[in-house]
Amino acid sequence: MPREDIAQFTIRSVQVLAEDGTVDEDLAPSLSDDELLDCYEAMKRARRLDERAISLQRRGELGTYAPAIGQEAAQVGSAFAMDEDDWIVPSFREQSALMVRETPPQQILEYAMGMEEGAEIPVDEHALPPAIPVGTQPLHAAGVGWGEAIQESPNVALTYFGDGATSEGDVYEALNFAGVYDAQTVFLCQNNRYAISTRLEDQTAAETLAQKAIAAGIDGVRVDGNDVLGVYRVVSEAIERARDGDPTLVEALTYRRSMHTTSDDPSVYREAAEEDEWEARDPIVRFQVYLENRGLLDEETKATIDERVESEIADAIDRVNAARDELDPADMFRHVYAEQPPELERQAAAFERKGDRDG
Amino acid sequence: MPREDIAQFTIRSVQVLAEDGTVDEDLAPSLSDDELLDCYEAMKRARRLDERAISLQRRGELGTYAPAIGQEAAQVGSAFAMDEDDWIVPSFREQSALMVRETPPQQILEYAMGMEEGAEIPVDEHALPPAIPVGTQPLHAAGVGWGEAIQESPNVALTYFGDGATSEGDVYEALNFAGVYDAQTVFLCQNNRYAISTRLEDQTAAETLAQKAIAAGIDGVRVDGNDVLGVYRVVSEAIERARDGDPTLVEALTYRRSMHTTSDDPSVYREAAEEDEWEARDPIVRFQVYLENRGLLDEETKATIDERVESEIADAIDRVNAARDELDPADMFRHVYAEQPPELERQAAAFERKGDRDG
Amino acid sequence: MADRLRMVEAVRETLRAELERDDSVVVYGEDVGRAGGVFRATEGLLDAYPDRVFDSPVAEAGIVGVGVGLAATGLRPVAEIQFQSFLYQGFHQLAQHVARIRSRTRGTVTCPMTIRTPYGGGIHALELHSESFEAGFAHVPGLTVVVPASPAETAGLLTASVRSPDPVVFLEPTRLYRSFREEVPADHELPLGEARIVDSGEDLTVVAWGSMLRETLEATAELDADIEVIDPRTISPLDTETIVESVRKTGRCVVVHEAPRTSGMAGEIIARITEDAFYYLETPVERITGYDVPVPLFAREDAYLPDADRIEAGIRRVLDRN
Amino acid sequence: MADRLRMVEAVRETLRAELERDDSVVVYGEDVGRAGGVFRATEGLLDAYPDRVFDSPVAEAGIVGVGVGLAATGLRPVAEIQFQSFLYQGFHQLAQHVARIRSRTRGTVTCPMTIRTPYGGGIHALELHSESFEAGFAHVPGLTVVVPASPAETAGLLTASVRSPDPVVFLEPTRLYRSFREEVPADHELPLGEARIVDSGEDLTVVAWGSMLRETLEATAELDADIEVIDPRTISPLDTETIVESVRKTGRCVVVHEAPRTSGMAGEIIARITEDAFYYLETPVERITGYDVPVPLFAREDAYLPDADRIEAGIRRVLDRN
Ligand SMILES: Cc1ncc(C[n+]2csc(CCOP(=O)(O)OP(=O)(O)O)c2C)c(N)n1
Ligand SMILES: Cc1ncc(C[n+]2csc(CCOP(=O)(O)OP(=O)(O)O)c2C)c(N)n1
Ligand SMILES: [Mg+2]
Ligand SMILES: [Mg+2]
Repeated sequence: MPREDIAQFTIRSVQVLAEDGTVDEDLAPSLSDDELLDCYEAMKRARRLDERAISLQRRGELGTYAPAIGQEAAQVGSAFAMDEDDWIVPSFREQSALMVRETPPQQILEYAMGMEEGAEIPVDEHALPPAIPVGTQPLHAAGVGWGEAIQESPNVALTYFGDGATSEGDVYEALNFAGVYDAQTVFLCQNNRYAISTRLEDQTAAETLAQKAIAAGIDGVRVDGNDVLGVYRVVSEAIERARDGDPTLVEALTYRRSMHTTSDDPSVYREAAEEDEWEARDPIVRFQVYLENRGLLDEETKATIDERVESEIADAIDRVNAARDELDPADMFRHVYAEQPPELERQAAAFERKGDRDG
Repeated sequence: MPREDIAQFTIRSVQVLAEDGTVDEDLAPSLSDDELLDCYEAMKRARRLDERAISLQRRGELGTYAPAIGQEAAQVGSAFAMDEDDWIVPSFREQSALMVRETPPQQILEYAMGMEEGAEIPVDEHALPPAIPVGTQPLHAAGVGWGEAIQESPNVALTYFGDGATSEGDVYEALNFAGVYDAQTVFLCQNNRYAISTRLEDQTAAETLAQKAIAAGIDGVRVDGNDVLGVYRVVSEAIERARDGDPTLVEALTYRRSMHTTSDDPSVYREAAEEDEWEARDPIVRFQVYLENRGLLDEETKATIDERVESEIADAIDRVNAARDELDPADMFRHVYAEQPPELERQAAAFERKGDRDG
Repeated sequence: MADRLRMVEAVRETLRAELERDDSVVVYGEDVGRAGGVFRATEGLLDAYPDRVFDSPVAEAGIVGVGVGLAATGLRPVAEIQFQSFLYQGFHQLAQHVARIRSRTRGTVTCPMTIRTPYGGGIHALELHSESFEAGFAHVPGLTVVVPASPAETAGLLTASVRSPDPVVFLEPTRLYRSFREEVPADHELPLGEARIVDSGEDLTVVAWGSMLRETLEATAELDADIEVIDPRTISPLDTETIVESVRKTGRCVVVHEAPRTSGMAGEIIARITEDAFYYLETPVERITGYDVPVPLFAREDAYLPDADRIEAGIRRVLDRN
Repeated sequence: MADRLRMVEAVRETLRAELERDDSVVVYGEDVGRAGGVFRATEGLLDAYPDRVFDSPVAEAGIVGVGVGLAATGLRPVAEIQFQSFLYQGFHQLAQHVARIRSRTRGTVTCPMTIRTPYGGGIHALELHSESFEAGFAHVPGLTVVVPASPAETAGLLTASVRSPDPVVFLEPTRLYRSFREEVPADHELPLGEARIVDSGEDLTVVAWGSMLRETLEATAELDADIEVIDPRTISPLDTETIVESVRKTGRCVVVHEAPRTSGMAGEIIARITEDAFYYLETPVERITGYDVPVPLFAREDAYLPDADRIEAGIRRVLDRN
């Protein structure tokens, strides 16, 4: 042998809907007009919820909130690619995807108001709650995808995480477990170029994040994350492969246009010029041009959608405010164990009596 | 773009000394005759220490011991490639490499007899003690290599770990940190095909372990780990690159010919036929044939080396037995903090008084 | 079952029975499959249940983390961590997810996972193969922490753990794995959260678990006093009542553990006794524990571990004080 | 310095001073560089010391683990973990290596590393941003665990931590980061391992640290009793003597912490008081603590955290008992 090339790998990137709103017809997914409009509406809803949430937070009515403005194509496109029984395993920025999966905006706001109610999973809904620790949930998704494989179910798990998360050992372990166990899992990395203030070049020397799949011996692919049709297509393909036990890491290249969370000020670490550049590449604008060009979206339809979204969110805000007022703090004792152990019972009683005897 | 290949990677494998003892002259490292013989002697010494250690353990004179029989080329070849001030960051199976770095066999036996004395690092010796938890020490090596870079020193760190270790998130984090910080580190993975009983295909879906480097954006290369000249060459090159801040993951493909540790019985999980196959590929035999063919090794030289090795080890055993008899158990209190805190002082005093008052 | 088994065999037969009883049980961990575990605690299970027993990659965060997902799909994960110290590699998954997914989701997602792991010292193993961190695990709300002390107890408590709707950290004292045999009834399930009164007595209470229970019994056998020995079995949630009642009766207490002294479980037990039995105490509670040093390598390990002598001396001191 | 600083500013100015004083100090962690830290605790340091301040990848095991290597080369790593709960991701590196490399090598390799991390609740942060696990860290021999309670204390203790030959886990109560200003002397170094008597008194001893100290002082201000308030400052190794002497004098004691009750540091402190001051106690020591539940999301967080009212009520109970 002396010197021999023994393995070769290629990372491919996909774009279906170009920045100018034109589409590659060969690659365009076959979505009906209604589906395309649903997709558009979901992106608008997500954007609007984020905007409202930011202003509620500014008025002190909400806690820390992580908007996904600019990432709607990556989230909505991928969530649309899932079947109803597929699992969503989100991080803390996935409101756009969660709403496609029919998490009501009320729950998202509840969570942002610091209420566990916002992380309740309805019976039969295949979802896990948002994971706050970066990079932990891909392992859960590997477990779900493995569990479904063990049970010979067709369901797959789709998990979301960021560019920063790829530095966590857990994410690598998740990819590796998925590879070993033929887990029915799709790993969607939204590379929005920042982990809070940290730029990609301080995160890894890897030129793409998709190539992290190679370490685990699974497929890796990049897609333009601001191209909702491209994301839909690539994730759909990945989901189909996952149903057969072949996991994929999809890197969706996008940009977080607003702050990391409402506690963050991006002007500290990035230039306005960069933000402007990405404003021009906004995923909603691009998709809108495409829909307009196809004659699917006129001013009236747009207005109807905007109004519907606006009133849904307004309703949600009313409902969550009401829910907050009825919050029972003693609830914190109720779900620690299936059955309350005596010591915890004692503590709960002490809490109710207040001051009689401490916890 | 629609679909575009954006990144390409190749994993190369190197062999200098073929199984039949012939050498690729283009790739052969320029080692003097004395160096070649030193290398041979180091391999013999390592083999013999392992054999003696196993039989001492069988007689109850040693604790759990992890022999590296079959892996001498990987360890000795790489350790020979280091400069005196380079750092060795070993796991628990690196006695062959450690002895090249002049850890006396006595210390190795002390460690195997459960004495902390075996993990003492002499002043100015650039080494860390053996890491028992799998996959933890590559991070230390990344830190050493980064620290040397910060201080603009030419020293590099060479760390050893196994195929199983590559599944640990820590190893991936180490590669990634090294890539980001241009750490002066070489990561040497001895792929001996087993992590205790676990075969490579249950460890990862990756076809090579060298490709795990791609995830971190650093170089990855495979070498025949039973070819001491190949290992020397590949690791030398990696070390030179590391001096310039380019870390490398080297996968040395080898085979653990004996048990995982003296607590392990490999016949439970692998076939004798497989072991026989690898006996034929033994790294010492191959190197011996080469040296004989080059006229460097005759029966007399072999006998001299064997005798020297034998008596060194016998001496070491005598010394360690003496050291064991003088062991002060109260020593366990002395090195927990630089200065003993009062509570620990009290516990140490209680220990000495025995029974007067407990810790 | 109903055989005379060693502890490690009780583990194995319990897992076998639970795999048989419940299709949703899956067993996985490093080397648990083809090799049957480094202590042979899972020997034969892969052959018997090839679709539900798995060798895992060497990745403890992974082993713990995938359990959350397996459980979400309706499976009942029973994972082995090869030695307790290596559960530290997955401590974040344990504390951030396994322990709290129930409370995070108001009971709508749960993680009925059992994590078995060899625990404690006394077998002259390698570095970091002899630790006991039960106090740290007990400080994480939502976890159940169990330490069995005999083969039958192991079967009973492990059965309950596998069946528990909550996550259990099941710490198996390696030193007891093969140390003695005991009759183990079939389909034996013991309640979690209930201490066992191993010996009844009036003069003094000793609280001890795992291999320290055996040392304690050796010590009390030497003593000419009427000693009550309590094995909490479940370290968390702790059965305060049994301990407190005993101390109210005896007025004297010694708590034993092999974990380092500072911030160990003895502190918690002493606090509970202080809260609920202070006025019954005739003399301060003593604790006999490991020292505040890393467990030394095995040549010095015996000096670290509390043994029957130290326990006996401690009991004598507490008995002699008035 | 010698300015009136907030706690977060005291952190920053201390780090600046240590970077200036000692070329071997390196500061790194997630977002500590260009952004100056999510709490701005490292603002301006990258500009001032561009070769010794680094943004890290999001990888806490890595952040802790590389510290062992940095230290081996003679550097003095000062790492930030963005929130205390995320130190769990690196707990194995902390317990298996950082804490014990000195004892493993009989003092020939050491790890003088400081790990700073925001700690505790009360700022209405996200899930897992409000935990306090000091008891778990204190259970690991070899670590020094510090919790400061004011800007000047922060400067003094952080200076000592950075200069310490041993690894320090430095837990910064986020709730106090910006809550008040205090005169901070220049080059202020306070001893580690020594408690501070914050208020002297004869009637009762309260032991409290971090933001619970402030709640305690609010509570004692309401009380018409002569209360001694002790801030241990160093949680481990704990200054037993100061606490025990105080309790011997007052005969009554309340221990306060916001961590969950079970297996928290109050247990350890009560055990030490039991050992060394039992016969001086007029009434059992009480503890006022967080409940044994995961810290809830912030809408319920105030119900979880001990506050001045609960502490005051607890002190009253202990004072009123006889
Ligand atoms: C384990 C862990 N470490 C650190 C943090 C603090 N933190 C929250 S978000 C974040 C950056 C995540 O970046 P990325 O993965 O790119 O996701 P993005 O925020 O861009 O969506 C960090 C460091 C955390 N939540 N969990
Ligand atoms: C963190 C951790 N997990 C598990 C173990 C138990 N263990 C010791 S060696 C080993 C296998 C290591 O395999 P590999 O990395 O291939 O190294 P090799 O033993 O083949 O040299 C395991 C699982 C350990 N020591 N540390
Ligand atoms: Mg990001
Ligand atoms: Mg191996």
